[in-house]
Amino acid sequence: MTLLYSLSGLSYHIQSWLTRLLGNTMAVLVSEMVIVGLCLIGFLVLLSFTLGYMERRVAAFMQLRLGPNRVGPKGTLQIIADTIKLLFKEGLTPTNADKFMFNLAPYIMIITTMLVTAPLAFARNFQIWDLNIGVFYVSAVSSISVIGILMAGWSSNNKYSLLGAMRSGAQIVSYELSIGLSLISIVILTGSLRISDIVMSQQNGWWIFKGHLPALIAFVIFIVASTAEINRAPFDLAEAEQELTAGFHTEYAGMKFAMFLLSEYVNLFIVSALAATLFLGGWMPFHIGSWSGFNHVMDFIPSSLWFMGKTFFVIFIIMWFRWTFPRLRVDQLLNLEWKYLLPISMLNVLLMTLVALLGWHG
Amino acid sequence: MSREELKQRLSEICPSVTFDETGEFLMAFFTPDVFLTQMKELRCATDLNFDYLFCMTAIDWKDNFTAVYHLSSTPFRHALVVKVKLTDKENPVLDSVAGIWKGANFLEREVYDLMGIRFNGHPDLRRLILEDDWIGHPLRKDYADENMIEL
Amino acid sequence: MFITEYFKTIFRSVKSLLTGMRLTGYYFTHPSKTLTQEYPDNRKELKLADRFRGEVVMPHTEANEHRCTGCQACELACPNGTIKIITKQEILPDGKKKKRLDTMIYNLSMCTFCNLCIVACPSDAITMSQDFEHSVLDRSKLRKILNKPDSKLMEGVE
Amino acid sequence: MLIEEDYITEEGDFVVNIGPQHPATHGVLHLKVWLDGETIKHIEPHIGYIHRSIEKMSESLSYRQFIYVTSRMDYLSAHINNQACALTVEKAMQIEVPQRAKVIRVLMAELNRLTSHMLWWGCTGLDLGAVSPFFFAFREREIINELMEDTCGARLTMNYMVPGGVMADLHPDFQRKVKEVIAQFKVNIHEYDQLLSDNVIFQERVKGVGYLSKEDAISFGCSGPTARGSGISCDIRKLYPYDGYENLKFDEIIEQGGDCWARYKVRIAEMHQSMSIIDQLIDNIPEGDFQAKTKAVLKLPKGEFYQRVETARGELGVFIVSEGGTTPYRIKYRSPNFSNLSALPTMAKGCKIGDLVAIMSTIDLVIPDVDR
Repeated sequence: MTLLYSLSGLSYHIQSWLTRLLGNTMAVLVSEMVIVGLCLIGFLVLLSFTLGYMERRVAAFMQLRLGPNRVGPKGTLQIIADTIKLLFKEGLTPTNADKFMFNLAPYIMIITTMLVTAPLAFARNFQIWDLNIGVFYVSAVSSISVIGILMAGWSSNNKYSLLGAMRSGAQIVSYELSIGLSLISIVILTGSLRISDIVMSQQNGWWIFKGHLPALIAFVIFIVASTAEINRAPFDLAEAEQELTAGFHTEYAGMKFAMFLLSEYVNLFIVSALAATLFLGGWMPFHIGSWSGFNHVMDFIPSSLWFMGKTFFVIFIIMWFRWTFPRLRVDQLLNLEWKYLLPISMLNVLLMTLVALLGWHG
Repeated sequence: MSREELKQRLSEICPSVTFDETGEFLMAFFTPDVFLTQMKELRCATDLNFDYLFCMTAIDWKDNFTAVYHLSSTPFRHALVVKVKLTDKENPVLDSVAGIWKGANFLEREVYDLMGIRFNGHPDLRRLILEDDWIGHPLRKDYADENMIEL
Repeated sequence: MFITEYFKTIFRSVKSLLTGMRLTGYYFTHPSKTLTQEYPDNRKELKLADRFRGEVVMPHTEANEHRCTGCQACELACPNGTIKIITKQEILPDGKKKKRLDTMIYNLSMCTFCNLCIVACPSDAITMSQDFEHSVLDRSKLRKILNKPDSKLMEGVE
Repeated sequence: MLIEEDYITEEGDFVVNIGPQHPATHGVLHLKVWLDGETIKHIEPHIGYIHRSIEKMSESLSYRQFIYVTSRMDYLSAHINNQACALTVEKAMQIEVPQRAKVIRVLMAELNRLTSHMLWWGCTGLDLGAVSPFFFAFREREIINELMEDTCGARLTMNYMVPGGVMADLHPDFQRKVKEVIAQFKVNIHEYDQLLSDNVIFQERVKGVGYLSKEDAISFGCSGPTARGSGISCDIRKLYPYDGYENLKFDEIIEQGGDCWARYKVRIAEMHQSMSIIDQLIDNIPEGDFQAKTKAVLKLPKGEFYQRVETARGELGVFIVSEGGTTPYRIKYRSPNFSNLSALPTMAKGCKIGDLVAIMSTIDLVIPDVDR
């Protein structure tokens, strides 16, 4: 069933049109890459605008406030105004900073986050690169972002930045483990690292329902650990405003700061999309057993909406964390990982293996 | 300890002490030379136990500086005001009590900063509130500054 | 036992975290509990307390009369030299010379709104107004002359 | 763990300047912090960035005028500061304050203490990284501030106390509004517990952090909730009652822990005590004058006068030396935060940077009060 508004159909049409127009395989490939790149950048910028607006409104409603409501209808253009402000600000570089490293760091951050978006399945048959080690690729590439943070912290020649970067290094390296283990527990069930396979395996039920208790535990651990991985409150020790003023990006201003901000929001989207893909069925609609009528209605909702809806649900939960909890201290942060999350997720992987071996995941 | 008992006890510690009973608290005038040992006695004697230095300041009189120590005792709840007159207006010096009450560290630095009384034996006698290169001590009555405005 | 204690800790912690999230979630789903006052929009409805100390004003009647005798009590009472009163000699119809108010200069930039001048005034010539929007583009505009031009002392006020 | 020798500072140490502009110092406090990794070896507070020489200024102000300046010291408990000054003048001149004025003063002081503790609670959450408590704290605080505006004419620096009573009578709506806000706060204070006190992350952050022993607290001259968290009985309202506190039923809150959690609990319990005091008084405001008859120009007799009150942060002492004239010869304000701040290096030794923020917020520093 190909619906008119399905994204896969659209991409197929564009490809066949390009092939007719150019003929040459190489030319088609290059022009497709350019189109995809531009669309992706546009999408991510639009996404971070949305998330920025959403974060402000969510925060405001949780804090008995209204949030931005002056610029544009319901304050939607506020974030654009802020972006314009950041664009026109002078991109200061401190005198004693390592200039090359200092200017390189935001690009590393943004490039790694953009790379991670490649294997995400945005809709049915709509993926930039469906490589066979998708999950592994995501966890491998996303760890590069810590290099950007360390680089920013070290090259700024600022003690706050250095402390923030060191904290962030310790934090990301440790929480990578729990993320990896909770990803593995789903991979055990699917038997494939390919994202499209993982989504397809959830056709008759999402893993969070089919995987019994271990999948639920893995989901919770994934959410907690990925909140830490992307340096968001309550794990935002790397920026920790009240302690380190702004942590690793204390010295950044203007567009370079905006890049850190952009990569933060894109990271938020990526981990939520991953959680939605692995546990909540990606673009798969919500089906209940043999209720065929209900299932048909659900099928009529386009797959991209399903994916976005699930992703934004997870994003909302992570925002909810941020606006409720106080921040952990650096040693408590590591305690939480090494004493609680890691042992539990190890045990959980064992349980999951048992579930897979016994074939309970149907 | 009642006021009479306090007076008697203080006379034992310091025979040269004089009293002034006009105020709310009993005021005892000590002399600067043996001041430190007497203050130690006030703090350490088990029946006096003045462990709480709640206010310390200095007054710039015409002919002297008077350091004022408000002491009280948390177990016994009696209070005492110790005063020391420093007749040297040019270069007033007094022994530091920062070793007896830890809070005196900051209080003495403040008094040094604003009144210009030097405290012997203070661990870290620097200006506390004003900049290190400030000239003069503002709370002195003869302090003048070109920025002062007369209302 | 260690293991039970371990899991109890986890349970308790998660429960306490969920309690907090329930509270913020409750307010998220009840936008009517928002407390924000949208200030420049609600300027019309905005009603300040009648004792609010905005700035010192001198009420004038329709006949351009005020109650200030120029006694300088407010000038003396003011702790920061905000008020300056300049007096003039006026010759009354019966030939007596009388001290009268010439200008009352009020420097808003120095005022701390302590209300001491109002309390000190023996003839209730000055009051505090409820106007609180004081920002101006030039500092010199904060220096105000309170008595209107050609205003007179009200009859019967001494 | 660091051993005692590690605390010795030397050349080449990692020194971080926290402040004078920093989100967590509640003003312009400058802390020079020697670090070993994240662990604090030594702290040196540098103060004076907003020293306005209130003591010197007061020497040239009359006894009616000098009261308003003290609102600018501890601006969160401005009423109580003003009350201390008024009480000193009354004590020196032996002015008999009418009963109604006393009750109004206590009411205002307790409302002021409530607002101060509310703001403290919000700031504690904010300092520890939870932003939402700040806005929850402002909900009732805003209503009380409006109530102050009704009666006193200003929200923060009220200048409502005058020697001999209060400046104006209560607003006709005052009683009703106070009852409403107290009833509302009694319900909403449970949200404070849900949001912060019971939160496991918050408890982990404050329990066992910033320990101040009883001996140290006394020796440093700490007062208020900071000292009461270390087990010292130092509530001036109980020990040296003023303005009719002796007739009221309330408990002095003392916790033995000495850590941030103990100080936190003291403040939360004090909010309940303040509410109970307000409950006792709000229906029993006696009729009568709100101000005693005083001369236009006040002249204090020659002598030295000391009056202490319990502000939201501790013991505020006003020490006036009078030569018999219309202005004080010397004024010394014994401010609670000054002594409490001097204990900060001891409390924070061996803690992490994150703990330093927690300690500063539970001492409830107000920097203008330190600098004066």
